[in-house]
Order: sequence, then structure tokens, then C-alpha cells
Amino acid sequence: MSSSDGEITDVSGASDRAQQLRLIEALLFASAAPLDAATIAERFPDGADVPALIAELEREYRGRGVNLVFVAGGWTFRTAADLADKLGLEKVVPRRLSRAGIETLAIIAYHQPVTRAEIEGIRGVAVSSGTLDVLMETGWIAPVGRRETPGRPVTWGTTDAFLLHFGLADRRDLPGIEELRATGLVGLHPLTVAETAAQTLPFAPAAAVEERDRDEEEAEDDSGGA
Amino acid sequence: MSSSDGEITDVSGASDRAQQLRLIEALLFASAAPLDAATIAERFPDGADVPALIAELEREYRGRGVNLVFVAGGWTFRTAADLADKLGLEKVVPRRLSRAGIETLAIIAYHQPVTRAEIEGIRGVAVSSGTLDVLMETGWIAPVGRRETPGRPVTWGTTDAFLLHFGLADRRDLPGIEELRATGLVGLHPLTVAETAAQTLPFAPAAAVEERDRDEEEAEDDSGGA
Amino acid sequence: MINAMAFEDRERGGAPEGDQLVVDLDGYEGPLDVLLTLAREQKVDLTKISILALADQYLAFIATARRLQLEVAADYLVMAAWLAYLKSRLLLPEPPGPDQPTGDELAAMLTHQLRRLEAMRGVAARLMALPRLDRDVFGRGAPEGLPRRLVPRYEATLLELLRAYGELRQRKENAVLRIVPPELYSMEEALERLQRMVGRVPEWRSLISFLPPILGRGLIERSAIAATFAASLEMARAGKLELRQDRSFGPVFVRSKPGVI
Repeated sequence: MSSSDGEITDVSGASDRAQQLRLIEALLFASAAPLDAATIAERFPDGADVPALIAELEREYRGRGVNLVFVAGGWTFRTAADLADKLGLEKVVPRRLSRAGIETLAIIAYHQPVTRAEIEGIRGVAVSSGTLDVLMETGWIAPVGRRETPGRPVTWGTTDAFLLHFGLADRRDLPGIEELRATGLVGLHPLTVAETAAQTLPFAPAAAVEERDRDEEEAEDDSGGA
Repeated sequence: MSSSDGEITDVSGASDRAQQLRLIEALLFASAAPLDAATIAERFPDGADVPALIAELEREYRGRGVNLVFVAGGWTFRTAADLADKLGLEKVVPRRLSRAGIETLAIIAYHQPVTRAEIEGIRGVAVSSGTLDVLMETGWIAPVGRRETPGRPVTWGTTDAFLLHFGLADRRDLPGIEELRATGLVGLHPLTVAETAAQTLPFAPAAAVEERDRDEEEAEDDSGGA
Repeated sequence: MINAMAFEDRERGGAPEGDQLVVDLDGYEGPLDVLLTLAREQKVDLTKISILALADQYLAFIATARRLQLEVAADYLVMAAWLAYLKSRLLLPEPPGPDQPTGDELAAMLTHQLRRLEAMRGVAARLMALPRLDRDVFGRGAPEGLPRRLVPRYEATLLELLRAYGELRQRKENAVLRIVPPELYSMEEALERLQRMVGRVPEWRSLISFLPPILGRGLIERSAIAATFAASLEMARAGKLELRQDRSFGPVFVRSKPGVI
């Protein structure tokens, strides 16, 4: 079983060598552990130049998806190192964003660039770093700079992936608060009769006007910077 | 294999394809089980022609010590069959099957799904439960359902392990099955033939019938418990 | 009943011959196996086999076995009896009656059985001759395996995003107590507005034209008219405006007091 010279001797020199290469290739492939040249040479009683054959095989596999490498005292096939991260089968698990996550995302989308403290100011509750981590994982937000205020806090903004996912061409495509109101996504305040009138009358509550103006300015600033 | 694309770092059209080939090669080398084209295609979201790439890889490995083969519904690398004697790597000494075991395995493979009574009808002799036990132990056969006839007997079929062991692509890849189909010796109406035979031919003697019934009850218990 | 050695022998060397058959009854896998072995001895295609001759051979085989006082299992005897019956059906004229298969049909069935068993043996041999995994061919000895990575894919729709933002804003608004300003135009506002215009009105102009641009809203408009009229009286009293009304309920005209500019 181990001896193979009976068949190899009667073939021509070239195919003899090719046959020896095939055998080494098969041996190294099938072996559970790396094989050294001596172990391989045991299969070639007629004294083939095993190191030269291995070297040839090593060359042939150079640059392929599988390489012949020398590890732990022997030769073995290994998938090419540069492909390692592509081998893992990715199993996609759909996951929903938490309430805090979607609100934070919305604030970042509307107010970017916005610091964490500002997000907390708008939400009225602290933003856990876990929430930002999850949003980072989605690839929808990213740090976009620093606010030039004491402590130079990081500012957050949305990414192209965000636009892609939500089917927006541009961050300015997000509907304004008044449009949200018009579509019923923001409920009417019980005392908003005057506010509605504020669109046409100069009696608008000063605070509301100021806030809206600021939001719009910020949105414009961002898009300018992008 | 003669080409050694040592420097495949840039992504021009040709080396892009080479890179795809490398990845498929690595995937198939790394995987312990055969991979089908669909599974491989998951790695190529941009829609590479995976079947064509596999075919190219199969050609490259033809005649080498390791071949790319289609087994049990997927692609996998195997040492070349002609090197069997020279490798001397027998890893598992398969349990030597009895003649009854071999015949029963073949009948199950070619007639699946098939009941024990049908196997007996074909062999003209009772199938001892030991025979089925041994075959079950190999992992090559398994109960696959029940025949909707009186008594609802268990039907048997072959497993993926069977396909892997014998290097078969699928259950239709059995040697000679097309000729057998064409001559009516397999397929068409195995049940009818077996039943007719049971009524008119004395192939299932009384004693064997009793034994069979008892065994089948056992088999049913087994499959029910599994 | 199972005799692997006998099987191996026959696989290698073909069917055992003559006497060997008789004494080695245990080497057979049942009566059909014996029949097939005998049939092979006719050395013709199984479809052309003489069932009559086969039946005779089988009966002779059983008779020999019994003469040698070998224990012959019941199923072999049942087959012998059935073959004797088949023989009679083949030799004698067919009795009338459609329910019974004819002798030829029975013979054809037997032939089919033999052919099928032979076919199964043939493919069994071919199956076992295939290169076998881990015996003849080998998979990769040390496959790295393909790790499965769980990749979360977050899902959120634009609607959810907008609704979340809308609710957030609403929540914020609800949290602030806002006093709704009165809807009436106040005297103070009218006074302020008129005072800004004083000195720029050399000609008589309708008081109405000094109203702020109010649309609809009758109550607010009327309050504006009243407030503006009251403011004009106040300013006339302070000597900054002149008022004129040509007739009762007629329009009120106003102009800056000359010299005030």
C-alpha cells in the first residue's frame, strides 16, 4: 500500500515527476497534521527529490486562495491569510432599534452636527453610551467633528449609509417639523390654534418662531458642510 | 494551475476574477462539508458568475493530486481517486458489510423510499433486523417516512453521509440507475411489483413474515423515539 | 443464512459448481438466490431463460439436498412446491377464469424477480467499487472550517424615524406651559403702530389703511379697528394727529398734524 514505485517506474520522466507532485499534493491535502519532507519521502522509496518537489508545489500555490506553508515543523495547506476575514459565513440577524436608539438617531438626523449633551437636552434624558454604540454599529451615524466649546465635545452626524437605508437623497430631504405636523406625525397641541395662526399673523409666540428658525439654520449649515 | 498570480492586489477586471477564484478556492478548502453554488454566491453580493468560476476551478484541478468534485449536493476537494493505493492513508476501516447488508443497501439506494417488505420481495428472503441495524450504524440509511398503506410501514432511504462516502452527487447519481429505470427493474412500480409478488410468489415464507412484522414494530418504535 | 465467504468466493470466481451447490446450502440467500444461481448456469440472458428447465433444476437441487439429509429450510420447500405448481400450470392447458394469472404470467413474474435481483447485485457491486471516502479518496485533513458570524442588521423605517422625532417634539412642547396670547388687537399695539407712522402722513388717509394686514378673523379685525380708532383719538388729543369725518358713519380720515414732522 505504501509503496508506489511499481507504477511510477514505467512512466516517462516528465509525467513521473508530475505524478510525484500529485502524490505530494494529495498527501499534504489529506493529512490532518503538517508533514515534514522526511515523512513524505517515506512514500518515495526510489528516492525522489522531495524537498525540490515541495518547493515546486509551494511555488505553484503561491498567490492562490490556498498556500502551501511551513508551520510547526512541517508542510501544510492553509487558506491564504488575506482571505481569512472573508471566509466566515455571515449570518444576518435582523434587529430592531430600541426606542432610545431611534429617538437619538432622529435627533442626530435633524440637529446634526450635535453633541451628546445637546441630544440629552433635546430628549430630556441621558443618552447611554450603549445607544450610541448600537447606532455606530448600524453605520448610520458617525462622529463628524468637535464643538469648539470647553471640553471640545464630539459632534455626531448621519452617514451616507443612513441616507441609503432610509431612501433619502440628502439630509435636507427630511421633512420639517411643520410638514410632520401636516401629515399628523406630530399631533396638534391643544393650544395650537394661535400657533397655526402664527403662520399668517404677526402674533406668533416668539419662542416657537425662534426655535424653528434655529433648527432650519442648523440644517442649512450642515448641508453646506457636507 | 500553471499560472501563478502572485500579485493580486489591484482590482482590474482580470485580477478581480482571479481574486474571486482565490476566494472560492479558499472557501472550498476551508469548509469541512461540500458547499453548493448558492452558499458560495452569498460571498459575492455583486453577483459574480459563481457556477462559471467553480467550473473554471474544477478544470484547473483536473488531473492534479486533488480534484474538485460535486458530492452530496455540493462542491468539495478530494484527493484523486487513482492515488488511493499510493496514499496509504486509510483513516477509517469501514465495517465490512455482509452480502445481505450490501444487497440491502443497494436495494434501499436504488428503490428508495422502500419498505422492508419491498426489500424482502426483491431479495426473496427475510431481512434480519441485524442487517438494518448495521446499515443504520454506518449512517448511510435512515427511516425517511411511512408508506400510506395498511400498517403504515416505515420507508427507508439513504442519507447525505451515504452520498459523501460513495462520492455521489445526489440520489439520482447512482451507477447504472438510468439503465435500470429504462428496463423497468427500478422505479416505475416497485410497490406494485412487490405486492404482486407477495401475493403470487412464495418469497416471503410464513416464518419470515412473522419475524418481519416483529422487527418492523421495533423499527417503528425506534424511529418514533428518535 | 448469511455466508459472506461464499459471497466473496462467488464474486471472485463466479458461481460455484455442481456438488458444491448441493452441500453448501447455507451459502445461499434464500430460494430466489438459488434460482438465480441455477439460472446463471443456463448461460443465457435471463429474459430468454427456460422457466421449465429452471424449475426442474431447482426441484432436483432440493431433492439432492434432502437425500443428503441436509436440513432444508421451509422457505426452500415452499419455493419447490410453488415451482412444481408453476410447472403444472405451464404444461397443462390453462383453466378458464380471469382472476388467476396464467402460467406464462407467473413465469414472467419470476423472470422479472430474477432479473431484478441480478440487477441489484450488479449495481451493489458497482456501488461498492466506487472510490470511498476516507478509504480511497480523502477530504482535507485539517479544514479550517467556515466560522459563522452573526451580523446584526438593524431595521428601522423612515416612518419610524419621523414618528419618533415628531413624538419627541410633541413631548417637549407638552412639557412647556405656554400662555396663549390674547387674540384681540390691543390698544397698546395700535398706539405703537400709529406712533411709528406719525409724521409720514402729510395727506388725508383713511384710518382703515393704518390697520395691520389682517386677513379674515372678524373679531380680530374689529378689535383692531376699535383699537386703532381709540389710539387715533388719543394721538389727536396729544396734538400729533388730525382727524376728519365727513359724515356720520362715513370713513374716518387721518393725517399728521402739520408741523409735527
